[in-house]
Amino acid sequence: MKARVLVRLKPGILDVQGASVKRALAGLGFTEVRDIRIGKVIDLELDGLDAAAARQRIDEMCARLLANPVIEDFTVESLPGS
Amino acid sequence: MKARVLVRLKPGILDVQGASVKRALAGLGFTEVRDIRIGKVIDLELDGLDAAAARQRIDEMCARLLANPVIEDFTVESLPGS
Amino acid sequence: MKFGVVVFPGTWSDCDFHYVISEVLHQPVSYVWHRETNLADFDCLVLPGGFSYGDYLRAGAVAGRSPVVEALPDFVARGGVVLGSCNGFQILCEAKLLPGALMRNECLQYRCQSTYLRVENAETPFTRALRPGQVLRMPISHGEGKFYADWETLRALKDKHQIVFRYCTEDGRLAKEANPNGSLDHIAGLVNEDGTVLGMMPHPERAAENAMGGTDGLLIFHSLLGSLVEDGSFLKR
Amino acid sequence: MPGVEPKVTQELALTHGLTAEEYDRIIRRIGREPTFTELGLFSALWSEHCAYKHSRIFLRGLPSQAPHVLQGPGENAGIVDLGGDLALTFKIESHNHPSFIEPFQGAATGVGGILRDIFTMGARPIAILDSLRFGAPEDPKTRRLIDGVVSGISWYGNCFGVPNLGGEVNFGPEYAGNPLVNAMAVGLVRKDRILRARAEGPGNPVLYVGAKTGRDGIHGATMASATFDEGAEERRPTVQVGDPFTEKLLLEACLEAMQTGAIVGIQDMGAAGLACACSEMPARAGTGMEVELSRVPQRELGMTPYEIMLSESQERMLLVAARGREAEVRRVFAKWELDAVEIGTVTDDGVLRARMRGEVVAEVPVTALADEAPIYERPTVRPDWQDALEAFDPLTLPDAAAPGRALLALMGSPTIASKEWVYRQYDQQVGINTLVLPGSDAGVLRIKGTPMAVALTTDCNARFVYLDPRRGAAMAVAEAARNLAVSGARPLGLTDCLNFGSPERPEILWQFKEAVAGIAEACRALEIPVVGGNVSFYNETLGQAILPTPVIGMAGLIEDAECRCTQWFKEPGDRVALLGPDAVSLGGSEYLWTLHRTLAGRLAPLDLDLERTAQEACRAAIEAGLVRSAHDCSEGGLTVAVAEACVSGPATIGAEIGLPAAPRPDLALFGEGPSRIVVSVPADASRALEALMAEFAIPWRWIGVVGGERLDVRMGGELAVSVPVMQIAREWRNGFERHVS
Ligand SMILES: Nc1ncnc2c1ncn2[C@@H]1O[C@H](COP(=O)(O)OP(=O)(O)O)[C@@H](O)[C@H]1O
Ligand SMILES: [Mg+2]
Repeated sequence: MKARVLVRLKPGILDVQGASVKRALAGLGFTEVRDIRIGKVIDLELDGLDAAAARQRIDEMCARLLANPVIEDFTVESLPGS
Repeated sequence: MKARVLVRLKPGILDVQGASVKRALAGLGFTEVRDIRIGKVIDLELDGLDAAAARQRIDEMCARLLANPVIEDFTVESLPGS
Repeated sequence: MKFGVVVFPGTWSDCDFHYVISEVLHQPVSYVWHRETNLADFDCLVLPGGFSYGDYLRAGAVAGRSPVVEALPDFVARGGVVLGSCNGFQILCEAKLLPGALMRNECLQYRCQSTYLRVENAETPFTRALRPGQVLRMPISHGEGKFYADWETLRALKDKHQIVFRYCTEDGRLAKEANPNGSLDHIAGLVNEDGTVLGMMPHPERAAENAMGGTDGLLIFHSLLGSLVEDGSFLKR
Repeated sequence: MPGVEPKVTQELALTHGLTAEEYDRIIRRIGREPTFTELGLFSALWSEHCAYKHSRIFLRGLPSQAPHVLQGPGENAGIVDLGGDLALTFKIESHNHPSFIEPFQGAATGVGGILRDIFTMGARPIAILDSLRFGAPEDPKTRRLIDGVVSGISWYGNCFGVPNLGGEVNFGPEYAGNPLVNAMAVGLVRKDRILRARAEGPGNPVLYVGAKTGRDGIHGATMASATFDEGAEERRPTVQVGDPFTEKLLLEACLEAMQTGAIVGIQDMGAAGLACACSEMPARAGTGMEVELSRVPQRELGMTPYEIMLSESQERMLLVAARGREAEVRRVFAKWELDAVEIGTVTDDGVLRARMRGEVVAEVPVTALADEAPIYERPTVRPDWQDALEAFDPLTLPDAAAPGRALLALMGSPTIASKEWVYRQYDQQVGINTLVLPGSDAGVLRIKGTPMAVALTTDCNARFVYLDPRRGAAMAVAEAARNLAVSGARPLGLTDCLNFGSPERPEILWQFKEAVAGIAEACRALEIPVVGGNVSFYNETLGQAILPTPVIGMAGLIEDAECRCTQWFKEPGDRVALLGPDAVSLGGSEYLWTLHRTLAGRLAPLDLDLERTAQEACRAAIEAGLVRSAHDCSEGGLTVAVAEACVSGPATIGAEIGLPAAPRPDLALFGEGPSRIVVSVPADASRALEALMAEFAIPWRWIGVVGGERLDVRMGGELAVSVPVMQIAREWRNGFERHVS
């Protein structure tokens, strides 16, 4: 079972990484970028769980370790073929 | 136009951070995690380009700045509703 | 020999290099703003340490595409030499002026500590005053200094003697515990094929006075200056 | 816009942390109900954090004057004269609450904030120090906190490019629900370039510079003035995020702009952001200020005047420029790619008038906000727990059966063990001025272009302060001064960070009052002015207050940088002497804690005259070139001090120590007391040292000799401790990491 977790800063929280990359892209001529936010993608492979059970475990992992609930949100996507 | 870029370490390159998170998860009882790899998700919003043109520009951004081809691969996903 | 110390937004060892070159070595030196593309005045450019543009994406990534860095290939082709230390090394790799990449330290923490370096190639303009196998002491200060290159690149680096410094123990042995960041093959510094561009993670400018705990870093500058004074050959190569 | 703002009622004022009386007082002062934005202003400026409501009355007792003090408390940071055209500015500040909520960002923004305090004075930051307190190290929660806090400090300081010269890390169960993160910053400034946070000159433009404003940290100041309870979770979204890169640009841009001479006054926007800067700057200058909030650069859409005023977004400054010279300032900021926007003007009517697209949303006398917060003299009561603490006699416990093993346990205890795990994550050398890195009693920085160096330290043994707030706090001052003295420095001034529980509890306020009195006594006796500081109250969770922790940050001058000293033994054959008195106690000692998990007892006496003379004697010996090492005895007492001198240098080296027989060996070996210093002296300098000590007439004696591969301590001829130094070194080097990771 494979899944993908996306961890992103909550809306409103300053994304210093995104802001600096936006500026850098503009400097390279990519002025069409209106907004850019950078987060983490966490690719997980789990042993022998069905999709629903895995989903629940992953939510727990996010809540306990993978995301920082003070400043981050997360979304979980199960991957096709898993 | 919105798009999502995923930047990940190339397969075969040791992901130290992923390994350390895997260990930490195991310590918390999440022993079912067989593998974990951590990369970046870059959410982009572009001004006034059609999907194909945007796609091309994003590929360029990745090649020029967003990913380092020595160690990273990238994939671009356009988002629904964009 | 006229030195230029490049200043990017977020650079911090620019002042330290400037101080060492002017106050310790008494050589002419000036700062070079990151937008500058006319480098005709200089013989040696220093890319200093720091966090250019915050290093928020990857260390050196943004600076690696800046105007001054894009002017470097020409500068080198005309006979200039480039010394990149710490962030400077990261920038040179990002700009493809040196092969490979610098990744997060294996310990996943920043490290500021003293290290020992073994001289692997004493034939470059930067190491002429040194002996092969000589051990130098120099501090490091970085979070992303683990050198990585794929297998073919590493083999080429070895074949062409591009590896200049390796982390080692005080008595010159290569050992895991002497490698502060998990660098591939203990690599601490390397040059381009021509030997005119040096990238190294350690800070020679922090090892340039006895009061700072040692002067091994000066040897790199003495190599540069000595080779110029003697015959200037590497500049005409 | 004001139309959609909530109606202000007493109830609403209460949820803003104001009391009913305070709310009435506001109405009386301005003659009407405040608008919502005005309520926000008052709640921030009248918060404990900004107004020092409960502490001010006590702080008046601190001596802050001396001929070399160029700026005492009241500005962003204090300034002392270094001689010539140079001055040193420094300040310590707490970021306890934010760091508990989000350790990484909380600690990082703590460093960012204190750095801004330094460069607003016109100074270039040259060092930071960090003083940390955590709960039990074995608790996984503590480990996560330490990791987050240390990496936050590391990230911000390293990226900004300022070396870390030292600090402290201590542990106690009392800090489990309320860790302490205090950061001190030090800067160097030319005397003729000092700037102050004053909005002088009606008609002068007011410029906003730096990062854009978002909804970060709204009500941080009020939060720092509340205890944690179950509601703490809900206050979470107020955490700010740091951007050290922008701060670095802000530093360079500010210093460059200041050089043009076009800047009249400047203040950073930290706690309570624009609200604070727009009222304190004119209040100090006797002027007023008018600002148009829609001009404030904003990161988010639809921000209200209230939010703009109270935002605690980082990396921003408010500055007043000389009319007609705005363009020069703007040019500099443009070069560094930073916003510099004129948002208002200095006025002469003493009023802060804030408009949103022309419409007035707040109109309040600046003095009402900045100077007229109520000052409370709340009741203080000596806590009933003091008697029991003092009554406990550690000597009723059995003596240490195996002092050697006790020594190893102490050397590996998280409080004493090497803090290299922490400071190797900090850049310690950027700027190439660091003559003594973290790892000795004080960090030492040279001042380029002069023969001088400055020594820096932070100290506080909170156990002592808990057992006897007055003497314990005086001892913290004495220890900081001693750490400078053993490094060869003469104290120039101190900055304090007074971390306590809730001042609304008479017992806590008693601790506070006593501690401040103790600091004042010590400062007077040692002639050290207090040039700035910070009070952090409400450090409690669910009624459990932290140990009273008045952290002392101190800076000292070494006139000739060559005359500096480090704590470790250097040469076999050197003789070892103990300067200072014999009087020690196991009360509050690390020994009592590590071996018996007990915190109680009485402290050793503190004789401030003797303290002063012992420090002078030590400094004189260093200046005369008689000593090769000098180390202050603190936690763990004499034996630990000697053991540290054996293992903390580049090479480990043993020692043979001989002490008189003692009825309680553990007391003599591990008892703690002030004014004690271990020095090592080349054999051929022993006569000269003897003569010098006779001149100062302090108690002292030879206690042994450096050398060998063991640390042997004999008492009355009997071998009490005999341990291979390598084993001591191992315990000491690995102790911290073993506990925290
Ligand atoms: N948080 C920290 N950051 C930087 N340096 C630290 C920190 N904690 C301790 N140190 C350094 O470790 C050494 C030992 O600290 P400590 O035992 O508190 O010393 P002392 O008892 O002399 O005050 C000192 O040099 C101190 O500055
Ligand atoms: Mg000490």
